[in-house]
Amino acid sequence: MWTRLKRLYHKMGSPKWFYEITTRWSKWFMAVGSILMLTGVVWGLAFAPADYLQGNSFRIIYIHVPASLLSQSAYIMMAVAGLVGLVWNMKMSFVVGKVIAPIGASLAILSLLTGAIWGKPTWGTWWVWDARLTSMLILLFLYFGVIAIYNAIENDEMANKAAAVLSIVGSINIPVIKYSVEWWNTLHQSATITLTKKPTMAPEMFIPLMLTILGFYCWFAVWVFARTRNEILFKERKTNWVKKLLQNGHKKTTGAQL
Amino acid sequence: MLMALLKRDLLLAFRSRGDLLNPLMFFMMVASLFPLAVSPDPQFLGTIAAGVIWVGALLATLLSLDLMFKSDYEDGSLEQMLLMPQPAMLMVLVKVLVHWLVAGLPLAFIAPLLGLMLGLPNGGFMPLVLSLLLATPILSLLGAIGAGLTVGLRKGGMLMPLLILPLYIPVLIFASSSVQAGVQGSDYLGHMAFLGAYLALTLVVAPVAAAAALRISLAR
Amino acid sequence: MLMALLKRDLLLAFRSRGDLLNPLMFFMMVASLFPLAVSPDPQFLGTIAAGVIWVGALLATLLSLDLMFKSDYEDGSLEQMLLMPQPAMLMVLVKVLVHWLVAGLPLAFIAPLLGLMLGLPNGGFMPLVLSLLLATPILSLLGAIGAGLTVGLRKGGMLMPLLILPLYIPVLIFASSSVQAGVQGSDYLGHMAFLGAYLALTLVVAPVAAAAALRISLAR
Amino acid sequence: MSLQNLHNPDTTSSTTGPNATGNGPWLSARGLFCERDERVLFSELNFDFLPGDIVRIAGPNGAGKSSLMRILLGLSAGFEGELFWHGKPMVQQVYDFRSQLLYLGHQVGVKGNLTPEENLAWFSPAATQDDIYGALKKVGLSGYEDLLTHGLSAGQQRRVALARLFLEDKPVWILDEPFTAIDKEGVSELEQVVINHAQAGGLVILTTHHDLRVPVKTLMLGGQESEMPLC
Amino acid sequence: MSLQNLHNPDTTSSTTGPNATGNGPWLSARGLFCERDERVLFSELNFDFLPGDIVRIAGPNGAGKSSLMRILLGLSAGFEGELFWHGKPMVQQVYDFRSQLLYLGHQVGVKGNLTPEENLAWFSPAATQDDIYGALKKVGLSGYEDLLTHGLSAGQQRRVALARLFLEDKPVWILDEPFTAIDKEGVSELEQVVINHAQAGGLVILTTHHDLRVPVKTLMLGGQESEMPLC
Amino acid sequence: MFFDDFSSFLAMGGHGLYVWLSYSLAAVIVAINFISPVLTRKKIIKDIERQLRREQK
Ligand code: HEM
Ligand SMILES: Nc1ncnc2c1ncn2[C@@H]1O[C@H](COP(=O)(O)OP(=O)(O)OP(=O)(O)O)[C@@H](O)[C@H]1O
Ligand SMILES: Nc1ncnc2c1ncn2[C@@H]1O[C@H](COP(=O)(O)OP(=O)(O)OP(=O)(O)O)[C@@H](O)[C@H]1O
Ligand SMILES: [Mg+2]
Ligand SMILES: [Mg+2]
Repeated sequence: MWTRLKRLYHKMGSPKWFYEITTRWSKWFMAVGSILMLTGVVWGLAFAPADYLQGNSFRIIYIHVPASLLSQSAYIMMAVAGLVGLVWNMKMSFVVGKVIAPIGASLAILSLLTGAIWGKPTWGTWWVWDARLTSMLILLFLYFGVIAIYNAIENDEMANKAAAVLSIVGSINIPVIKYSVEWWNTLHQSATITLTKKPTMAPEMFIPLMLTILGFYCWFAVWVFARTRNEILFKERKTNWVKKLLQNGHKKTTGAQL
Repeated sequence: MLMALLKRDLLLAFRSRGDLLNPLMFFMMVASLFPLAVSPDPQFLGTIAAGVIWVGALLATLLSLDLMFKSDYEDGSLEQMLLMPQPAMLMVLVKVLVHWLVAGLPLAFIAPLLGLMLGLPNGGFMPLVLSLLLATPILSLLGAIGAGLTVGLRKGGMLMPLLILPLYIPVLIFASSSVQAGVQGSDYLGHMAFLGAYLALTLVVAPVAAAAALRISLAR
Repeated sequence: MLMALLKRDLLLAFRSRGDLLNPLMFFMMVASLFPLAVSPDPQFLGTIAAGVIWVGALLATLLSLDLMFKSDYEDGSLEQMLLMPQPAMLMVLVKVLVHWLVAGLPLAFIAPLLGLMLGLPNGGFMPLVLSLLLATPILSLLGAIGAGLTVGLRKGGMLMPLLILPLYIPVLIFASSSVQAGVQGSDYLGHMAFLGAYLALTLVVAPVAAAAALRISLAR
Repeated sequence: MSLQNLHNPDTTSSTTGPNATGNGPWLSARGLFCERDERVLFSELNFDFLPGDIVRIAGPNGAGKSSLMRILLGLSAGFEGELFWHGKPMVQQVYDFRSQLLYLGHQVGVKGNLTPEENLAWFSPAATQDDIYGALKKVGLSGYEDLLTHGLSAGQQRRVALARLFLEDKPVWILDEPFTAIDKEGVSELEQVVINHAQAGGLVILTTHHDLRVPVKTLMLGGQESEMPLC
Repeated sequence: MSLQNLHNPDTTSSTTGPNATGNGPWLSARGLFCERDERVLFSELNFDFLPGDIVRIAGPNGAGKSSLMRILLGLSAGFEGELFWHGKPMVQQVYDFRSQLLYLGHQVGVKGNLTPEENLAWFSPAATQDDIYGALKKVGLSGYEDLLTHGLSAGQQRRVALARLFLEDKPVWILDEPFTAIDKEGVSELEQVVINHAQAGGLVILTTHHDLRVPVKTLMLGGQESEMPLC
Repeated sequence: MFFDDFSSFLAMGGHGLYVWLSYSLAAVIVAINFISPVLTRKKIIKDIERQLRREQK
């Protein structure tokens, strides 16, 4: 058991192994994710019934909620990757953490934008300082901090470690931030409009939501793998396996990489 | 030589891309601290929005002033620039231009977004952007004097705000009240005219003063 | 060795007395910008006083964080400290202590004055001072992480706010609403308890993280 | 610390390490490898530094001298290979090693805003004022004890740091270009100090582009091929 | 510029100045006096530097070498006495003087965040890329043209600045410890460059604590008493 | 199908602008996430090949 774990650990530390395995996995995630998204979105847009309060604008939920959930979990994943990297000095783990940052930030932006757009018809305003909204904004700022570290430090190894420290500290603080923002909002209670309470949703609205959430997670995996493989290629460009890989037909791999 | 300097400084700014965005980020963060610290009520926020945004812009510019001469001082480039066979004033102008492009101008573009988030009433957006466009160059120009005076100090970081905030105050007053005039639907042309005049004045005075400040700072 | 370090750092702080006063001055300036930018009406100011004072305290601390490691990094002292035969964490704790004494603690003493100037209602003074006493150490501790991460960077100045302002937000929320609770005459013990707990958390996490950050920054 | 070590956790380092008895080498390295920007600075570097050694790390600009020193000090993690202190892996011994170490780098850690006396007082908290004045006198700074250091000339500022050599009783000296900005007379005095330290059983590791009038072991770094390992 | 001049506005400087015809001295000083912290660094210093001269400003640490250089450059105002450029008071001639000047100080003005090529491009906007590559080659930095400079070693960073000597066509060189951090081979090459420049009719003023294998005039600064004015 | 015809599908009961704006923003961000690694990859491969060619010379 222990030795098997150890072997797995060594494998995971190896860029070549990671490259090859994710090349295979990517295809599956891509296929499954696309099917889920397609069904979820078509169902949600065209077949699900309108909400009796919000009308058709509720269809934004199929983008908004997956993006929100995913951007939050992505931050945790980034921090865990950083922790693993720091503790066991595993370079692949740092790489994964590094590529998650921009993806997570893009999803946070998507959540904020779709939320703001949704807010206009429902609340009559683009933005309120509601607890959820505020903590999402702070999450985005946390992402920006991590990305800024990568931009500011040229030395790769140093940047990885520094960003790992920051994202770990940030993730320790996420519950504190979330709690304080929620608490603050209930205390002040001057924002007259609050995020709709989780509606006891009809299954024909709920199932497509589940589908798009799962679909987004699958695509997320594809994105992370693709960026990670790029980093590996660049880092290992001097090694023989990369040279060989490129020589026997990189054209094929470029085309089929997603 | 001045073109080369301009090119070099822009190159440096783009090379450290993070620095380009940081004043902006800071601006956004300061603006979003207020709802958290004061009250999230949109009605209420709307009344302080103009002031908050302008204070944020002031502080963001202030913090980015360090970039203007510091690193050139530390590695000896500034010495070299003062030894160029041209009036140091021109060199200062180039530096100010780059600082404005990098730290001032972007504020004018992002400000409407903050206006939205803080519930700024509709009439305020136009004067907000206009006042930022007119007044951020003033901030950079006056800032150059402060940056020049403090550049040689080992720990000048905190001194700068003290030196130049007082000079910034007219800008703050006229700019934020122009926005309030806009919100109330009244005319804000007078405010803009004042800002324009102040800009012209600083454009004449600041480069000379900043160049003198630099010479003093370097002749320890 | 730690005592010697403490003594040295305090000596340095007092030697450049200006630096001692600068965060304070900045604090006062931010607070006095608001009446200018928003409205001089004392009634109105009273409602935003708590928030404004706390935002000012936050920004003043933020700006003074640069002092924590920067000059030691530049002249090589930091290297020497990391080569001391003790865990670097202890050294960080000393640095944080000095920073708090110099830049945090004075804020708590001057804040009532600002409260007066901004027309803070009577009930707010007690929680204002208490929250500052409890929360400024948190700001210094979390700040040490940011300062450690950015110390090696040529232009880290603007990066720091980006890194740590988000972490400061819980402090801001609880502290400023404790003051508001005090103004409304309600109980603010819960807020203080929260701040105490957060202080305990950061006291455990921050020195380790900051020490790690410093090692990383130095291992170019 | 290095990847290589972690991947082969079962090669216990004590078997490959230098002998661990009392009289063995102080500082040893096995299989050091370092590259920067894809240029190998050194590889398969092995050495044992003994008490009484004066070791000069030599090589042209950019050869990797400062990099090697930072690796020895544990300030840089960008390397592979193993370091030993008194025969035991360095990782387990950092604090012991550091308690015996005096390092002066390109930047010497002298604060402009403190006087020479105050600077030295924090470096060696145990020293009395007399000790400090004595040490400052030896580096030719009597009369400057309580002027702020940033008013001193380039060479005088470095002399403040060099006064630590007289003040602290550390067996291992690691000095990166200690002669920078020092005048001729100063350099020859300093050479004598280094010799005395080695003769008293200390270990000195230094770099310099000056000609040394001191018998030394030389560790030549010169690009990929020309290592002359020394052990 | 100096206090003394201001107090006696009627001593017209052209009467006391060195001869102002074409073949006279380039850079001259009359009655230079400088004190720091109440210690007189030099007083009544007179000199005339001619084209073709290599002048070494010598003296132990803290003698005032860098201070004198900054005074010549017009970067420091804390002195008395008069400076002349081609026989005319320096104050009237600063831009002319500066357009003929290349100065390298303790800090060389090389930006870590630019590549060596970009650094040189702004120092000498007129130079083509070929010129720059050529100059970098001469200082042994071929292959490093487009790495960021802060990744280079101490000596390599200074070499970037030294490349300016090959790139810019300035008759007056003022070099404060140009050999700092440069390896032996580099130093002897640099000495040759200095000689060539002087033989081609340039003026070189430098300080260094190295032994120079170059024929020089020496301007000795050594505390209050031991000036050996040179003119 | 919830909607009667295509135009009412587009109109979304008056909320068409909001819904379609959201979905197109989502499409843009998803597309960026898919395309940008492909572009990076192409660039990296080109760089490596250039380097290999340089080494072979
Ligand atoms: C910029 C504005 C908005 C932001 C940043 C935002 C953020 C979020 C976040 C972070 C979540 C996930 C919460 C969780 O389960 O952890 C979420 C869920 C949700 N949001 Fe939004 N939201 C915004 C606007 C809106 C608007 C205007 C509506 C509709 C009126 C809305 C409806 C929902 C719903 C129904 C959910 C799922 C309910 C749940 O899982 O609890 N959101 N939003
Ligand atoms: N900024 C200053 N303030 C006060 N005194 C100064 C200042 N700079 C230099 N000095 C004094 O002037 C003297 C000469 O300094 P200078 O830097 O000119 O010496 P130097 O000859 O260049 O020495 P080195 O060989 O060490 O570079 C020093 O002893 C110092 O005490
Ligand atoms: N932070 C860094 N990032 C990338 N490369 C570096 C870094 N520091 C040093 N290097 C590279 O390592 C090489 C060796 O540098 P190092 O400072 O060890 O040289 P050195 O032998 O001390 O030279 P010098 O005699 O000039 O001090 C340099 O050529 C440089 O390219
Ligand atoms: Mg070196
Ligand atoms: Mg000098």
